[in-house]
Amino acid sequence: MADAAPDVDFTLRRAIGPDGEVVGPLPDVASDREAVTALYRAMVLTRSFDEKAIALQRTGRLGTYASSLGQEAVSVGVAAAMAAEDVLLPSFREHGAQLQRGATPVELFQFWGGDERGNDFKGPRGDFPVCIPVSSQLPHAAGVALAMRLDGGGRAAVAVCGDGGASKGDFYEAINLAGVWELPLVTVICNNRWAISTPLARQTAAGTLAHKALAAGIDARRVDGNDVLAVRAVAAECLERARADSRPALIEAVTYRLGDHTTVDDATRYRDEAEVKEHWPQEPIARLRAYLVAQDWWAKEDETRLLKESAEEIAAASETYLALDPEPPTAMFDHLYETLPPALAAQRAALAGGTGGDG
Amino acid sequence: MADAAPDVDFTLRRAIGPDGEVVGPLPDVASDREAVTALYRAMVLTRSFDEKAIALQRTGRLGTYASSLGQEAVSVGVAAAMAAEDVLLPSFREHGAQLQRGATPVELFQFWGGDERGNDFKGPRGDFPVCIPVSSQLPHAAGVALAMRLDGGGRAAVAVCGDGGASKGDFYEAINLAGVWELPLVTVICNNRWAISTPLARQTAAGTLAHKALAAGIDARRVDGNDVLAVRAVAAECLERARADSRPALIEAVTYRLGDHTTVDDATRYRDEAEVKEHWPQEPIARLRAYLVAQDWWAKEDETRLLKESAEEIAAASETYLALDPEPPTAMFDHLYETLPPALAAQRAALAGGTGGDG
Amino acid sequence: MAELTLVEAVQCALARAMAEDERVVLLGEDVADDGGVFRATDGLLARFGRERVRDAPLSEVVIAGASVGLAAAGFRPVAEIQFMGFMLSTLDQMVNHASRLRNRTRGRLTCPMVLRAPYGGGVHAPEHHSESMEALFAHTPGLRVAIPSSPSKAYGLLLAAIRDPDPVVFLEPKRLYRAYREPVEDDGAALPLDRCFVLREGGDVTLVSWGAMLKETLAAAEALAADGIEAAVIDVATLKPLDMTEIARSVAQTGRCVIVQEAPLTAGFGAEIAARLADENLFDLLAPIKRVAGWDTVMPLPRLEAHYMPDPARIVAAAREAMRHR
Amino acid sequence: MAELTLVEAVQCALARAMAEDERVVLLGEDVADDGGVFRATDGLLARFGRERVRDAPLSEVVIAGASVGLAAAGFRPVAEIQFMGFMLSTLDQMVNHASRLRNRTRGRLTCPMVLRAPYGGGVHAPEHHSESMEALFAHTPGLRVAIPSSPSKAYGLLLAAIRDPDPVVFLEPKRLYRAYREPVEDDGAALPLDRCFVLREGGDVTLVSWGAMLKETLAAAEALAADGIEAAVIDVATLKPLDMTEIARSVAQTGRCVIVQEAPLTAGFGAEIAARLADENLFDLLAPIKRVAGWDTVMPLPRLEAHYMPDPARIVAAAREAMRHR
Ligand SMILES: Cc1ncc(C[n+]2csc(CCOP(=O)(O)OP(=O)(O)O)c2C)c(N)n1
Ligand SMILES: Cc1ncc(C[n+]2csc(CCOP(=O)(O)OP(=O)(O)O)c2C)c(N)n1
Ligand SMILES: [Mg+2]
Ligand SMILES: [Mg+2]
Repeated sequence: MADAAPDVDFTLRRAIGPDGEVVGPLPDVASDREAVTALYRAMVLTRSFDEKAIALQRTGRLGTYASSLGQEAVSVGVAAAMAAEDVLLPSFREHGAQLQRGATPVELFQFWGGDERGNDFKGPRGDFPVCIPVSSQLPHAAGVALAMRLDGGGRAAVAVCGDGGASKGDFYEAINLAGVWELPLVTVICNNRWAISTPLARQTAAGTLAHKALAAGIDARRVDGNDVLAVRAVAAECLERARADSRPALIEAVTYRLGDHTTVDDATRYRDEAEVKEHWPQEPIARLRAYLVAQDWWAKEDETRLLKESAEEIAAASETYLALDPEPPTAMFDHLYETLPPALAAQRAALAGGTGGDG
Repeated sequence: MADAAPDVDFTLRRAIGPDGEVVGPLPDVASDREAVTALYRAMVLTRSFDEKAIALQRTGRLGTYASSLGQEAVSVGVAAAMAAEDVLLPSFREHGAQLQRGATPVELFQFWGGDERGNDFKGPRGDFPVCIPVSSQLPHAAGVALAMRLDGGGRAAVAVCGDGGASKGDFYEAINLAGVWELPLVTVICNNRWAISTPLARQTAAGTLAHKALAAGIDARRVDGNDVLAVRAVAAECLERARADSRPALIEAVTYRLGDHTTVDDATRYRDEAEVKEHWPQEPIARLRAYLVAQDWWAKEDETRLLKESAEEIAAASETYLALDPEPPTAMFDHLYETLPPALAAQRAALAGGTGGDG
Repeated sequence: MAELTLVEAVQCALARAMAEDERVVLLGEDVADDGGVFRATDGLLARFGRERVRDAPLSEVVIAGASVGLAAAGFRPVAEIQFMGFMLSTLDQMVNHASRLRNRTRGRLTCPMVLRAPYGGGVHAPEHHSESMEALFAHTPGLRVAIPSSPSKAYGLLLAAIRDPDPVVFLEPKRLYRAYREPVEDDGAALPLDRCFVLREGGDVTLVSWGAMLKETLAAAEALAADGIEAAVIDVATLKPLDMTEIARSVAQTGRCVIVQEAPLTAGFGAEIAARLADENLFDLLAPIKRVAGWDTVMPLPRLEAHYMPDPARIVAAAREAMRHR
Repeated sequence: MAELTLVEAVQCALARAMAEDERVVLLGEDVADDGGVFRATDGLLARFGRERVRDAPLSEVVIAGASVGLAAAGFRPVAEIQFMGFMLSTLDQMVNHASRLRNRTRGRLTCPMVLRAPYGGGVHAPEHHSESMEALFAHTPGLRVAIPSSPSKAYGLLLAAIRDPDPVVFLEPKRLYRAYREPVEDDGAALPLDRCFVLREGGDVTLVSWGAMLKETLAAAEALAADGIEAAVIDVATLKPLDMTEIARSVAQTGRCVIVQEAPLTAGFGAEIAARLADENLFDLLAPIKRVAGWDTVMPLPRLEAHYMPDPARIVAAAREAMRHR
């Protein structure tokens, strides 16, 4: 990079431990009751969403779904550090970030229910929708970051991929471009240790996933991905540099996938239950609750009320989702191009008319 | 990797300087007159080949050609460290390595003259031919290395790409695979500082290209690519580990492209002549000659004789090449599948008959 | 004789091939411990070990590319790509290398590899999981492209693909993976890789299809038969190289052809069959050649998927349309 | 009015588009200081600066993918891929993303990008530099595919492509880059992106082609005219979406059609045109539809290249064959 050597730090940043105890430097936000409870609420809402989504899928009312159980702190912490005018380019597991950025639970249900209208979310209009081909959103993120740079800077793009995603050429080409073009791009690897059935040890021999930043000459950080305070702080730090100095960064957030890969996966085929059990005490929600309680910011009633509110909000969203009218089949033609090419008019008409025949 | 952390060393290994002076630890081979003069001969032959190839292209008797002027030590040094049963997967600029491995100048002329038979070289039957899509041979190299591993080990695959090639996803995916599958693969980046008109500084922000090894967790070395003794030594070291311990490595050999990118390129459009001039004193042939002379191993007559012999060998090869009969056009059908599918028989017949018509 | 589903037939053929030739090596994402996301490789890790059943990092380029190298170096890799949408990344390796290695080296290096992937829709899968892009591979000289339409075809064609000395793209209709069982003899008998199969004879109209669409096409033929229209049904099976013999023979008899493909209409593989008929069999034709295909739209998410997929009703309508001409 | 070669017309259109819309940004390998390996972007760095004329690292995936992001974020990227063989790596981004972003988000995000590349043979280039793989893109819903056949078409179609609100794959026949000059008015006038062009009227046989093959086709038409056979010549120009109006009109008149493509025969784009005619215009046809195409072989290295390329003699022979039927 023009200005300076990359600033890499491979120590795992932590703020609070599994019991809410302070284990590292506390970011400013940690003393802001409002802010911390907001993070907590966001994680709880995410988990409620996840639970409902799985329930809907099990009863045939949602498609294949990728739960974020145990990883909520990555999604929520990163999104909390973002500004409204930043742009998020998520993988398929960052429901928490999408919700916090302003996509509604109804819209997300709609998408996972197999309706493209769910991606036309009213919230962050510049945010990208869920990306299914692993890491293929990272090149887009580099492009979005370039647009921000050309528009005069002050904003950043945030892309999230998984530990598996860090094996793809796209990942590497995107961060390399960000490095050499000095793009305001923060790439977050949500390292949940598994890519479907492939554990990290069979994914790469790299020292840590953050080391991959060295291939692109960009800043690198590692953070405990179950510690939302630390995630938020690290993301904020990187985002600030990206916005101010067009400095790209790679963040490895180390967490753990407590659930199956998706609703069509059965993790017991390849993963020891004992390993999962071992990771439960690390999970981010109980951890932050312990911190809240230790600060005397959170009483039993608060918890009861929040769980009820979250469940209700999600239940209501689910009802709304289930009551939505279907799109007309012709919608598949109507958003293909800005205006339907005359050559496709006959096909559209055939579909509309339900006449079989050609095409 | 199962056994140990990667062994990375980003210092530029050197043995002899521009005037043949000793500037670093001399490898054993440096005291072996036979071996050193063999390296010298190989580099001189490569340059003769290059000169003739360019002359043939200029007079319309060869296709677009990529000269290796100034980079001979990388090709020759790496090939010299290889065993016959190792496998080379070159880019399009490793003529020196191909020649030394046993492909004949006639075969190489034939390939560059646009005749596929040139790739059916009689020499190293397992070696891959020139690869045009940049770095796309690196995944093949990983596959070849896997085959060696499955066959019981003791051999290694060697892939060579350029500095530009180290930006491609293929590069990264291949070395990552080699790292995690512990494949006997030595990847050499022939860093000649330019990818057509793109200088290294616009290619990547990585500290050095050898740093890219960290993304894959494999061993890394940097070497002065104009110092054939150092290149040979570093390659030998990495190859030994690859053969013995199935340990992959990345070598960055730093050299300089003294010529145009290819015969259709005009480097003066984008590159300062002064920069080129500055690099001439570093070039590998004069350097090794100075070393030979300093050892009293090389007299003026030796030089005269060698230049004459090289030129004659290449001239004879050129004559042989020019006298070759063309392949019949139907050859394009005859090597497509092991046996021509019946469905293609009519097309082949039409081509053979010179009848136009369908297909 | 065991009754197998299509995916079990795939697994059975893989096991057989691995047992009879130790150079057969499997690689792909989640093919080992998980047995593949569709269980096509289930049990093979236990039987053949981790050296021969290899979980790859998440990189389709290197899965395809390493297979090229492995094949050139004397092995018989069978690589799995999880869904067809992720095969696009492999095109560089398949088109620029796998298909060309033999030709490029005039036979010195060859590429006996198989690239397997499930393809097609109808199972309410997420985006990129339901595509039918066989035409991209079928346009590529030097490749073979095979698509089974039943468990026994899957068994026989896959064995043929693995034993073939050249690269084969093997596309499995995931909609049929568990749709039904049929008796499949694990006798190691391969099916020919350069022939269409006549599934049903009929003198009125020729229905041509491949893969999952054969099920719809056979259903359409039943419906037509109920109306006294005798439809021949031809399973293309190997799209590349395409052998027109059976199709031409049938169309010479019927004078009518309906081609059924799941892929979007334009420039799909059905066009090739129609074009061949319009050249070589024009004067046999009594009726316009109809294609029943996916629309020229992006494969929709599950909610609209059913409106995208060609179904028996559309095939019947096209056949009836053809029957109007005598 | 300047007399321009095709590559100069490309350059002229790029300059015009950049001058009139500052959101137009160029990116690609060697597009800046070198002005592109074919000089299509020559002089643009000097005029528009390094922020808008960007040398990319050697990574086709990220060139295409960053263009998707740039386009979605409000810019109009025009990306160059150096040769068609290297476009294969871009298919994942073009098919899985560029073509779908609008549909996927129901119009919220769009992708007004252009992916330019030279295509085709006839210039004795190395392997992977001479391919014609337009069919791969033309099969993809949501894309437009345009191929100019002359300097003025290049100017007008490229302007249209850059201004189009959707992704366009723009393939330039490199064989014609410097083949000749013609007057091109730099008036900013775009050509329609959904219409074929009739280059020559004729009542006996309809010759349909695109790109570099038009030159061969026009030469064939001349040769046929000398023999009293009047050939209509149609330039498809925009392959996707394909407008059949002009082709159908002409074939209705002539009853004979010869389709000329440089790509390998099987599953090439010519098949689509033949298939459409065999459906919609069957009863107009007096003669089998002939396709003159590249063989179903790997594009050979230069020594055999001339034997691969369709030429006027083959086109004339096919037209004469069609004329045998009355
Ligand atoms: C390019 C590509 N290949 C394969 C898949 C199928 N697939 C979906 S998720 C997944 C694993 C992803 O692992 P990781 O990147 O760690 O993300 P995680 O699922 O753990 O969130 C795979 C292989 C895909 N979606 N895209
Ligand atoms: C995938 C791909 N993209 C583009 C090209 C065109 N091209 C040929 S050589 C080259 C530059 C290669 O640079 P580098 O890797 O440094 O190797 P060098 O030419 O310096 O030996 C380019 C862009 C190509 N051959 N392959
Ligand atoms: Mg993961
Ligand atoms: Mg270079």
